[in-house]
Amino acid sequence: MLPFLVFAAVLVTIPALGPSRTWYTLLNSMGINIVFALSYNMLLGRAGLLSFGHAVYFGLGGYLAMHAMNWIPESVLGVAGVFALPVIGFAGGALAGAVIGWPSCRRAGIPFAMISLGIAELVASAAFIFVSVFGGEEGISGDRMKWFDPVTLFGHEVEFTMGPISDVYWFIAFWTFVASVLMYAFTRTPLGRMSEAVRDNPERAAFVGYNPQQVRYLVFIASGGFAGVGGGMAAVNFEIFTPENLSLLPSGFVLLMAYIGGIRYFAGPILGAIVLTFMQSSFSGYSEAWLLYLGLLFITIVMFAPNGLAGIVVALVNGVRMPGAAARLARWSQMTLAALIALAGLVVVIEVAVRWSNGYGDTFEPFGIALPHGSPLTWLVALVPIGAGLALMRLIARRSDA
Amino acid sequence: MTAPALEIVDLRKNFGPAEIIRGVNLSIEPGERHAIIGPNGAGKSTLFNLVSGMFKPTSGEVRLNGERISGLPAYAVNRKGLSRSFQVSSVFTNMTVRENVRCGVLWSMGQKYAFWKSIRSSKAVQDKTAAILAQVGLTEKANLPAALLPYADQRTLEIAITIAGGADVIMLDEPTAGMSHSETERAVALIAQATRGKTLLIVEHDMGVVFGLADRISVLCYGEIIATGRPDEIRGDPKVREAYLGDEAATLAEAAH
Amino acid sequence: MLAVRNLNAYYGKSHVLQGVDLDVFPGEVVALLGRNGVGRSTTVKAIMGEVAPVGEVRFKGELISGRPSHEIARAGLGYVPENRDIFPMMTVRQNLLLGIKDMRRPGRWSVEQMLDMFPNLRNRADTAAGVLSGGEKQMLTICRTLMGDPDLIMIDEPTEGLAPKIVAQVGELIAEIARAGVAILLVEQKLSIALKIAARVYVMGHGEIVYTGTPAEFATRQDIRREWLEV
Amino acid sequence: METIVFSLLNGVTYGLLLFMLSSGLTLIFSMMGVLNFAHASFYMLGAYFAYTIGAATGFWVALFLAPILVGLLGAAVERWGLRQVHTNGHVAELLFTFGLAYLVEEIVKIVWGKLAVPYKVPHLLDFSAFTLWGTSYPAYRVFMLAVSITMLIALFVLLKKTRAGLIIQAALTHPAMVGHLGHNVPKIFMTVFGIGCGLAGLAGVIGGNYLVTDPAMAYAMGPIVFVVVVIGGMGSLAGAFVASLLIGLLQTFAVAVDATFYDMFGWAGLGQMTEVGRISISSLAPMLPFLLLVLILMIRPRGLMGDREF
Amino acid sequence: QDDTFRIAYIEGLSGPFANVGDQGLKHFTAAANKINAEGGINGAKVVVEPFDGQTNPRESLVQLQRAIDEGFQFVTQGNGSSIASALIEGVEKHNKRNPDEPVLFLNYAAVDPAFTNDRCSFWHFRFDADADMKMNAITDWLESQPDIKSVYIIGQDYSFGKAVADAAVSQIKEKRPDIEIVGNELHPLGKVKDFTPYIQKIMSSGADAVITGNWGADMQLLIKSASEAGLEAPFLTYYGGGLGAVTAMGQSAVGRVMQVSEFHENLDASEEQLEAIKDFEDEFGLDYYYLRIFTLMDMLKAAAEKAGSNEPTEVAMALEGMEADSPYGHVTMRADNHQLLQDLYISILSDDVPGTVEGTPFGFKTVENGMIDAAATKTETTCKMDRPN
Ligand SMILES: Nc1ncnc2c1ncn2[C@@H]1O[C@H](COP(=O)(O)OP(=O)(O)OP(=O)(O)O)[C@@H](O)[C@H]1O
Ligand SMILES: Nc1ncnc2c1ncn2[C@@H]1O[C@H](COP(=O)(O)OP(=O)(O)OP(=O)(O)O)[C@@H](O)[C@H]1O
Ligand SMILES: CC(C)C[C@H](N)C(=O)O
Ligand SMILES: [Mg+2]
Ligand SMILES: [Mg+2]
Repeated sequence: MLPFLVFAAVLVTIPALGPSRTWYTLLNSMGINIVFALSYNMLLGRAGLLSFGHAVYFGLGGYLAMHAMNWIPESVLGVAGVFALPVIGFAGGALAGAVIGWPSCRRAGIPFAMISLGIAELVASAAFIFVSVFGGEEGISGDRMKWFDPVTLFGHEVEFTMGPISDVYWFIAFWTFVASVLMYAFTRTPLGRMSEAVRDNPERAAFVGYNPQQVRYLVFIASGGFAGVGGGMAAVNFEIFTPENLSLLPSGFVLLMAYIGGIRYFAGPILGAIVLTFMQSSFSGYSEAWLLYLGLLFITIVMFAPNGLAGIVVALVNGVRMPGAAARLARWSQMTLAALIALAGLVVVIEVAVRWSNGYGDTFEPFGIALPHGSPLTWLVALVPIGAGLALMRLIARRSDA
Repeated sequence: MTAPALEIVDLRKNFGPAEIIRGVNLSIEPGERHAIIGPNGAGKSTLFNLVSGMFKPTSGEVRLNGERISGLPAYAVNRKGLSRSFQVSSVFTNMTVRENVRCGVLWSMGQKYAFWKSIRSSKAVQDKTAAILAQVGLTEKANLPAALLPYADQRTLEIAITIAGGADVIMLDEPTAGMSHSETERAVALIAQATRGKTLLIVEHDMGVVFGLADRISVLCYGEIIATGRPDEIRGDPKVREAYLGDEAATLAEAAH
Repeated sequence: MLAVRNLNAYYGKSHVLQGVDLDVFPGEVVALLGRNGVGRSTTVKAIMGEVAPVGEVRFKGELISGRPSHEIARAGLGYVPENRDIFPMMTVRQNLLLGIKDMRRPGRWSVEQMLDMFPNLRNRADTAAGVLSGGEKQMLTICRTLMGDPDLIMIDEPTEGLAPKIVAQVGELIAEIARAGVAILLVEQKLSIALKIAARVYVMGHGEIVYTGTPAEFATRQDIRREWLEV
Repeated sequence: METIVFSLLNGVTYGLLLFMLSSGLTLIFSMMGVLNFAHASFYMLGAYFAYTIGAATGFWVALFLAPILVGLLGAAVERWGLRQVHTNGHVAELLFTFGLAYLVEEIVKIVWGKLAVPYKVPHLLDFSAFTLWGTSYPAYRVFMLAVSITMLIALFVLLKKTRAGLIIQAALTHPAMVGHLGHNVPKIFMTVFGIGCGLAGLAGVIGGNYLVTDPAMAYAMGPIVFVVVVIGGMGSLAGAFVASLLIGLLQTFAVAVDATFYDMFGWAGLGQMTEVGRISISSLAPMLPFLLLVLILMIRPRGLMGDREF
Repeated sequence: QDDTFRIAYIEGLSGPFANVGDQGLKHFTAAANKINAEGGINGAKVVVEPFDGQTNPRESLVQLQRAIDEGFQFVTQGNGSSIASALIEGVEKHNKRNPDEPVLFLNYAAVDPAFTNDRCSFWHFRFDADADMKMNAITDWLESQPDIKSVYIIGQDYSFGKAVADAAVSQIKEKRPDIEIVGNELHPLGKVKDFTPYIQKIMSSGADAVITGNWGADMQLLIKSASEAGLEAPFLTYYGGGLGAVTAMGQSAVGRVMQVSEFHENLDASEEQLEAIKDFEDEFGLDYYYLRIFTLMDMLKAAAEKAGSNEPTEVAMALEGMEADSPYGHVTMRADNHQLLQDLYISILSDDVPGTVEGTPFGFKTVENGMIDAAATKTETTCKMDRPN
């Protein structure tokens, strides 16, 4: 309970800090991605189903909400209607889950993953064909602002039109919170628990009276529904949905979010969604090579921290709590330092190379030091730290082994 | 007369051309403890799989309390009150011991696929789980992940999950395999106590266990039951000695005296 | 031939082996006895490198601890694990073939010989090994390791879960292996078998060797039996 | 008639390219259980390497050198990357290659730029093999045909005639045990992965100039390769071959058909100007492979010629 | 911030159309450099910042939002009418909700005619001739080609491709009713890897000419397959001259591929302009292609300086009806629908011209009667615009 109270408190205090519009935009995307990633983890982390097509449910839920948004009349009630759109999204996602899950949940493991991949591509390309429903390349767009002027409610003037981004923040915060709580609660229900049992040992689950396929199917529907909530939130936030939103790319992205965050922990996907959304929207502004960095981060996590960021956090906390913390922390910080040195060198290489390759003729100038690609100094600045950092890491690792 | 708790009628199973179960007939009365012994590969586990719904029989029928269950999927058989354990421990490895047992309890307590209520909200479930844990002596280890349990405890947990659902026909496949003498003794005591008033069908290679526990014994050999009877009858049966017991019959006979 | 000195092993933090010393001489059958969970399997695993060994393991004079397990196997050390790791998707015959390390140098045992020895296996030679019964699997693993023509074979609990009659058969197989000049390190619970074929027994307790002696001597040591073996 | 003949020819050509790509993936997928998402990235690298090497030495040297280089790179990836994640299971491996795909694409962009490079069909093969009904069939496609069939045979021999295949499959589920039997599992894995990637590289060398060599080529080819492998059946090279041709033909023929849904189902009351009625068969071409994938997985989960389910 | 004039360049900078986005960005950078060298706009330094919209309407809207959040008030885009459509709507909504910080959208290539007709917006200006105008040029030329008796239309399946096809069908019907349209095909955008089957269809249809609006990879691949299969019919294109198509076509396309554009490298020009082209090509290692981007930037500067303000509304007001001289002629921004009128040229790929492209020995040259005067490109508009008062 406590973590959720903290979560709620954080959500409520954020606007008080007077975030800039950039921050609001970022936070809104984060909220959507949190819901999306959590819903994905109902499948991957809990039920052990690796899906490459989760965006289908996000997208279909979103499309339904989008259409609903366009039907809602323009009035004060329209604003309330827009606010409630994620419910429609849920219905859409769950319905899609119920239809698609029927054939795909009969099997788990790789066949399930492959079916999901096929269905994602299928739905995405079908979406391009049915223009009246999905809008073709252009997609379907709408207007969330259903009322222009402030209205008086109980004697107070309320200025909540869903137009400005700060209004949308409240909408997103509300639904993020509600959906997270519900999804958490889901893990505590008989069905939620049995989904984990089915992941671990479907055969055994059958011999305690549960039909594994049925369990998977129901979880699949629920997960689709929550993905649809995310879709509904996205419909309101972005005011557009395109067939691309159903495709493999966003499906892959949600996989990255959940996995980088850590699928073994409930909060993992939340963490992953926050970090990746941040990278996606802010980082891409700083460096053109952000996808390269994302790839590197991801590979590093897969190789060295399979429990994701949440796993790292938990290990850190445990590390502090357990005896011998001082020595362990010292070693960790040495490691981190060495890794940072190597990373710095790597960043120089990447940034210099990106600029060189782009051919706009600009040079990488960290802290005002110009590092043109032609100068040997540049490569010295880049390669020495990489070598030194790696050597140091090796040294530290070896010393702690002994 | 009431119907037998479990009745197997001319059950057959082929895997491709290989006929593994060749017409087994068996009738087990309510409350009976029945053991199945037989050489390796005789088809004991296969028979278990057929009865419990993991495989579909090629022909023949299995009846539980007079009701036909052959052909039903495993979960349906379980819901009708038949529960089994596995020869190789088959528990939910990433869950704690308590959760493992709770999973065994859930369906029988009517929780079904509920997703609108917390698993903790039902006091009955909590109590039943605690009771089972206490019964098998795993209360202290209740919060350990099952994967970290020592082997013998995993076997115990296997039994615990099997009896948790409160089924009245319990089938155990080599429950004491790999246990030491003292652990075996404890396990036998546990089985005896946990299945009191229930019907038990057990496969074992440990003759001490079999002769200590069973009311009746059937000997399965190459997919056929070659003998059924009280322990002393089986011990004396020359066919059984030839097919299965070998020298051990002599040892057993000695021990019995 | 096999010399283990001060062998230690850990699972995470738990110190499971605490300085095991043991020797197997060429052609000798040695039994490693002990209660459940004292670390017998771990000893064998540490020798094979499946569990990281700390200490010294020499085979034919060469230091093998720390080497990858395929190299250890190629040095002539065979291992039959307790969990019967057969390859379930492959046929019995393919399983046996996989035991051969080098097709150009066939060993003392051939596939046909193995199948002759166990008619059960011959019947199922071309079915997937995954569906074998527990006992059949056990035989298959032993045979498979023999195909690699080891000079020393370590067998972990070969009779577990076997019907009494087959237990006897396996006992005979082991004896036959021994007769062929292969040294054996046998991890067993069933004293009857172990004492019948072993030339020497080690008793293990809590990660250490607590007793060594010949079966005959051992038979007289009721104290050891009671304290460390519960019999 | 001419449409049929040419659709056949073109379908076969495209199918063979698909086969070249997917044979390596089949190898890796069936032997190591790794769903190599970066497979198409190695294909891309093959094309780029061939472009760069070819510029210096000519196409024929590149034809040999580029796949070898890609193969070595693949082996290195296995040695220092995949091997580390292997213990964490297949999902981790798959995710590793997933990340790798990102990485390769970005690195290619930096090294070769974001635009397509002018990687061309070698002069020697740049003529028309024959002309039918005024349409010419490029000699290069005949060459592609020859290479892929050679590849099929070579692979088949490699797999069926060596024990390596067996060992690898065993190592897939029980790596420790295979090690205990005296087989050097890591080395075998590395080799397999290297060969698989090398094959993808070869496909790149050959396909890069048949299609276009640009940083997007990997993403464009990625999913379809999985379709081939799954439809063909796990571990079945012959299956991959059949599936490649099937998909190649299916897509080409679909495009060639001029009918719309109305033409086909008009008798059932489908209106000509309704949205469904106006859908043309050719517009369905891109989704056909995936439709097939889903159907196959549902009806015959082991694929066309697979000997086992996943 | 007051001393910079910031323009957000929202294009696909990754993915299948990244190359096109990259080229545009280089042109904008060059144009900005040029203006900055001359003192900027109203003294403010021009900064063009790239935002990767991934050639996807939604992602582009996300980038638009980001740009707006970062204080950008000028946005430019062109690659894809589907995206422009989303941006127009996004900008409209934003300006309605935030009348104090309006945003202006400068479109340099998205040529769906709707944007300057039914869907026109005060906040949108287009610097490229729309699909109808370009088709007019093509069909006018067709009128002088009695040998062409049948055409095949092939395009990308989205609003622009459909607009091209519609324009072709209606205009041909009007100007050359005798021409038979033997095929009218749309293929998925950016997904086809091998166009051979489509080419096959074209060949068996026996068309005398092919009309296509394809661009990016879709253009390269289409043309490449055509030359491999030995398709002899001429290609009447919108984008045959740029974006990598020539590299893909090679010798076989000479004398067959035509394009309609406001620029090609063999137009007559002043020494100064030729010098500028050379400088650009040396600096960026890229062909000078988007004359209209330079026009856009020059007009933007002129408008801002005329308005004496860098505020979007005032710049927009000043842009309306503005006339200017590009290095190749006189251009006018229509006030009624915000469509730029500029001279258009129909040119054909040739191997004996001084100006070559993409490092090949080929270049375009204007065909006979291939020049269409700016005024002649003007079309009727249905635009009814809401102007801020
Ligand atoms: N799915 C299957 N396909 C083919 N043969 C099978 C299958 N399952 C079991 N068998 C075969 O049926 C026979 C009986 O196997 P089962 O596991 O029932 O033996 P068991 O009596 O339990 O032996 P153990 O005591 O060794 O466990 C074995 O020979 C086995 O190989
Ligand atoms: N993977 C593991 N992780 C943690 N602890 C383990 C692991 N494997 C074994 N252990 C523990 O190490 C101890 C020794 O185990 P080992 O398997 O060597 O015993 P054993 O003597 O062979 O017993 P058994 O008769 O059960 O085979 C046991 O207490 C066991 O619980
Ligand atoms: C970049 C351009 C070729 C875009 C195209 N003209 C369109 O309107 O979509
Ligand atoms: Mg059995
Ligand atoms: Mg053991």
